[in-house]
Amino acid sequence: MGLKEYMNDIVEAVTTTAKGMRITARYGVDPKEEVTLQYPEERWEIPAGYRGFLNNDVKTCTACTMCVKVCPVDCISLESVRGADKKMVLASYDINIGRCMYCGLCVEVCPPKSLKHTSGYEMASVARGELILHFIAEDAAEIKARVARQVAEAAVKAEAAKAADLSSDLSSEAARAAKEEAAKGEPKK
Amino acid sequence: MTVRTDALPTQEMTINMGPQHPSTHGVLRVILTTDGEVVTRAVPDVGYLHRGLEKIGERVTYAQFMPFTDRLDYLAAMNCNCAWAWAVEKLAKIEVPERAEYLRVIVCELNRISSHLIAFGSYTADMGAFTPFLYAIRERERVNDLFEMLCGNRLTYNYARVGGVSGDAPPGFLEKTKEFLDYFEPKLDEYNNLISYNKIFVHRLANVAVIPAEEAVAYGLTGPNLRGSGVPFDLRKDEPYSVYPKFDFKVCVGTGERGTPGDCFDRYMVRINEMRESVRIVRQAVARIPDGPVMAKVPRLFKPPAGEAYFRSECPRGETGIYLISDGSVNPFRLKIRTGSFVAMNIFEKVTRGLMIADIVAVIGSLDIILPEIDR
Amino acid sequence: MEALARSLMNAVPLLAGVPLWAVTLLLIVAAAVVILVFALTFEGVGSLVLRKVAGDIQARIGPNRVGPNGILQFLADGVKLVLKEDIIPANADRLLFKLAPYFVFVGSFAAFVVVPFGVGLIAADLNIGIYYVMAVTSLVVVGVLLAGWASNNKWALLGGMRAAAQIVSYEIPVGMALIPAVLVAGSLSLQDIVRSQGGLLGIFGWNLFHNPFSFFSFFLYFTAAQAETNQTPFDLPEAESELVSGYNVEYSGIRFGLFFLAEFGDMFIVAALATACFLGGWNVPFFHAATLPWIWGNLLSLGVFLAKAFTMVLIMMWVRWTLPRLRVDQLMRMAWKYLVPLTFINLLGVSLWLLVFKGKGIPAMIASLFG
Amino acid sequence: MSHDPAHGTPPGKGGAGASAPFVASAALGPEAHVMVGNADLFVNWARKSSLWYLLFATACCGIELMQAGASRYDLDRFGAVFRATPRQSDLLLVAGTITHKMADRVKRLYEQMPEPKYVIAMGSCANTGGPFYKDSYCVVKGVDLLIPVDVYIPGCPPRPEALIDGIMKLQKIIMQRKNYGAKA
Repeated sequence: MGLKEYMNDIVEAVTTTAKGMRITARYGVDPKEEVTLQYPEERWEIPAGYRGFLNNDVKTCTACTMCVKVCPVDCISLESVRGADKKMVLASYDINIGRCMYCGLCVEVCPPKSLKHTSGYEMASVARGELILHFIAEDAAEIKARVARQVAEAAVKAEAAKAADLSSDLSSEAARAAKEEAAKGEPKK
Repeated sequence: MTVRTDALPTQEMTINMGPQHPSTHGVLRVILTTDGEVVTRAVPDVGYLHRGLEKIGERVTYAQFMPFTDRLDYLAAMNCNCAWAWAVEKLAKIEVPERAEYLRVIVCELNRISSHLIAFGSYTADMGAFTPFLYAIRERERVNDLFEMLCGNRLTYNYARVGGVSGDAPPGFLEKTKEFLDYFEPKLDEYNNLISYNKIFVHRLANVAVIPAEEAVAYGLTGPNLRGSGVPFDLRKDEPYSVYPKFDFKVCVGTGERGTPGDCFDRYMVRINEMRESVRIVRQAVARIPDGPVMAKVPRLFKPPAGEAYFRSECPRGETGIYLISDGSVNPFRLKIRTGSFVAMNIFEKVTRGLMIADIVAVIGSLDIILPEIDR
Repeated sequence: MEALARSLMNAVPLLAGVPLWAVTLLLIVAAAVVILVFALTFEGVGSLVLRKVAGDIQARIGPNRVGPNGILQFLADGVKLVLKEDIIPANADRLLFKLAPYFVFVGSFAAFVVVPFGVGLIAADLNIGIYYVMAVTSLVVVGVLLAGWASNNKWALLGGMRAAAQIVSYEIPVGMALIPAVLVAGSLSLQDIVRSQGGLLGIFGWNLFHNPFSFFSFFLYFTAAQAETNQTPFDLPEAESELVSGYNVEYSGIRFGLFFLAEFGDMFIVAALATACFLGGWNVPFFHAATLPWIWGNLLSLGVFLAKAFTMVLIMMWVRWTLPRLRVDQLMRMAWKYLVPLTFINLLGVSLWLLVFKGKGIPAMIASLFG
Repeated sequence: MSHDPAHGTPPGKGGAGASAPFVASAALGPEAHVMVGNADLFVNWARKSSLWYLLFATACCGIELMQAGASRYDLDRFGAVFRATPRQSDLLLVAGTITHKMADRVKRLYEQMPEPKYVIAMGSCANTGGPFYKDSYCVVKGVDLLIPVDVYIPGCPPRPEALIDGIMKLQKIIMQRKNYGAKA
């Protein structure tokens, strides 16, 4: 190593270090360069299409199970029964946000647009069970029983209307069948 | 650098580096056999993040696999998204509207910037300078904001769709992108002044782990790792896809600026220069983006015809090739993903022989590996 | 101490019956406690300042939610560390493992004894002050090596070995870079060195401006001393990204806390030595602090000294947050190929200067030109 | 390390391991209880204000963890800095997927941390296995099957704000811990 190279090394080390230190000093001194967002007090404005936690408007949900089918991770579980007016009635609609991957596929396919991403993102919880969102507060079994009762009543009513023309033993059999159907609708639990 | 180890009888020791180690970029485990500080052998042990992505791909539908590609390379999720979309489109021969292709190119290049920023930042952090890492992440946050505005998520975007993209650019997105580019371009010079040409940094990287061009080709390296060795191979130029032929950009190669071509410094510098080129591409794309739809007509129950397709695209970590066999059903029959990081791991053992422990960190950083790509 | 004890006994009649050694002992203990409190406070505050400086440089804020503006952060850290479980790894050498942090801590803390904080504020004005500092801070390497060895962890062992090689190598340039100050003052006592930089030349009385060689000496000392205190870019013994945490990788709780404190203690010692030897120590520019009443003179000089020393500490932090880390062979090359020859050349230069110009510095010569 | 019911520490999660000598103060009478209460408050305050987390990132959430620690969100404001070694960390942030191959490493890391230690499961993978719950054959379906978890943060990955929210939740939990003088 020649002397020139040796001195060059030293000079280069000093100048490049000084250059770098000038930049860090500028950041250190200039308060405008600070980009910190003091989170609990200041918040980042969430853009319109943000894919936060899912929310299902159960009033407009038709229980078509499109979301369940499209979900790649099975985080949506849905139970429904056929109501008296032939429409599906939601018995339970749970989303496991601890398993959800927030891909938004379910929102895209939802026909009545009842399933939507909210802008919520904070839901730290102390128990794993808390991560399952229940959108229907009522117990699924109760709903099912109620709907089954309604169906049975409707069936009985329809049968009663029919019974006006038909023989009596037939109508009693129909009623029994309706009751059986109601019993089948009972939850497994 | 050669180190004489025959002078004194010494005992070798075996050290476990990882899976929890600050600079293995995740859960890579390297089994080091060292003679003091000198590494005689470094064997990578992969598989700590094997999640069976390819198997999952065979069990879900084509559309459902899109969010999983986000997790394939979470630093460049957009590139993986688009690669999957392009692959499926190639399989099913779907024409994609031009606006969608432009949007894909914009997001891909933006994501290349943000991915290279992490590569740059974590590399400097590995070298002991923590501050540039935070600067890099600060810039990356801006890209994340853009993506969040575009598709509603910061890291796992799920933006591309088979046949287009999930949504058009919201009003103001293109302006914000331009704003970001104007902000970002001078920062690159700042990084160069701050650390790239710092004497210590140069000395740490130059002439370390030299991969000659032939060897890089022989080992199947792709992306910046290959270009760092001086091979001007870029899929965007050499096997053009999407609308890349319409843009004017340069393929950055390592020139042996501060040492031998193919050393760590070259691989590092290629990434820095590529960010500049990506800025150029995005500028052109933003200026020329046409109007029109962003989604082709694709049936909801998408069933590509039986057949196979291999599509490769230039991701920040090299070629991401997707090999698909379809049997005409809703699921792929077979899915194989080729990733840049995995092949980079092959050469690891060869180039690290005789280096020091600190150089192992430098090599891992310069290959810019990411574990889900290796293990999948 | 004995002289002080004697004068104290004369001043206070209550102490007349007490034997001299007891008063001396009492004084020594009192001085030790004062220094310990100062050192701990400095080290605690130092860690906080380090984080604040890091925050500023890195475009963020740093701790600001613990206590008003984060000033209680170091207290929280300290209390937490004290109350942590103290783990000794199963196959560790238990005795050495326990001993190591105390070596390191004592090594950094004992050097505070000869730091000239003010006109009369020095615990022990040893006539071999610099020599003492060099010797005592070398205890750190023993502790670090013990820690690395006793932990029964290969990363720690590597860290310990690196530390041993590094600190032993850098002792030489550090010592050689300090000798110009000794030569100018003609004494090894730190208090004498500081006094020699007094006079009404203001900042031009400092050794820094004494002659070109002493000017370079300062920078050489500062660079080498950074290495001796394991600061980035020379933080190889604990290189976070290579050796996980280096020699202290297996330490938890208060034992780690001692390492942590010693780091800042070392930092302060380096800054204090640089101040005392090159930056005029407690000398107030254009003013004789010694002419003031005892208490005011001391307070003023203490303030000046701390201001200078803290500036140096800030610069060290600034360097720390800017530069990348050297590799171990480069570190050795830097010591033996660059710093050692340069410091020797410098030493030669200063000696020749003093010989040729009869001990006069450039400012003094310029001043004599103007009468 | 193991939970000792005689010391009255709350069972299970994270284990607020009280040091034994202080427990005796429970027998000192009512004044001591006030003191003990204050001591609890002080100790908990110190612990919650200085949550050093282990630099342990396996997958996507690790990037959000980094970004939370970086300039924009700055975990350092809460006194949370990263440590590379488990011996010096208080908080294990499980950020990312844990595979079966990785499982025993996670357990070992947890065991290497000194008491009191806390665990946050960040993101879907750590919570339940997340995206890989259904079809993957090699992913641990929730890190709570391996180690006790204090706080679960949903999100895939959670925003840095959500992570900070989780850490603040953990701080609240720490403040409610009874370390000393709990009824034996």
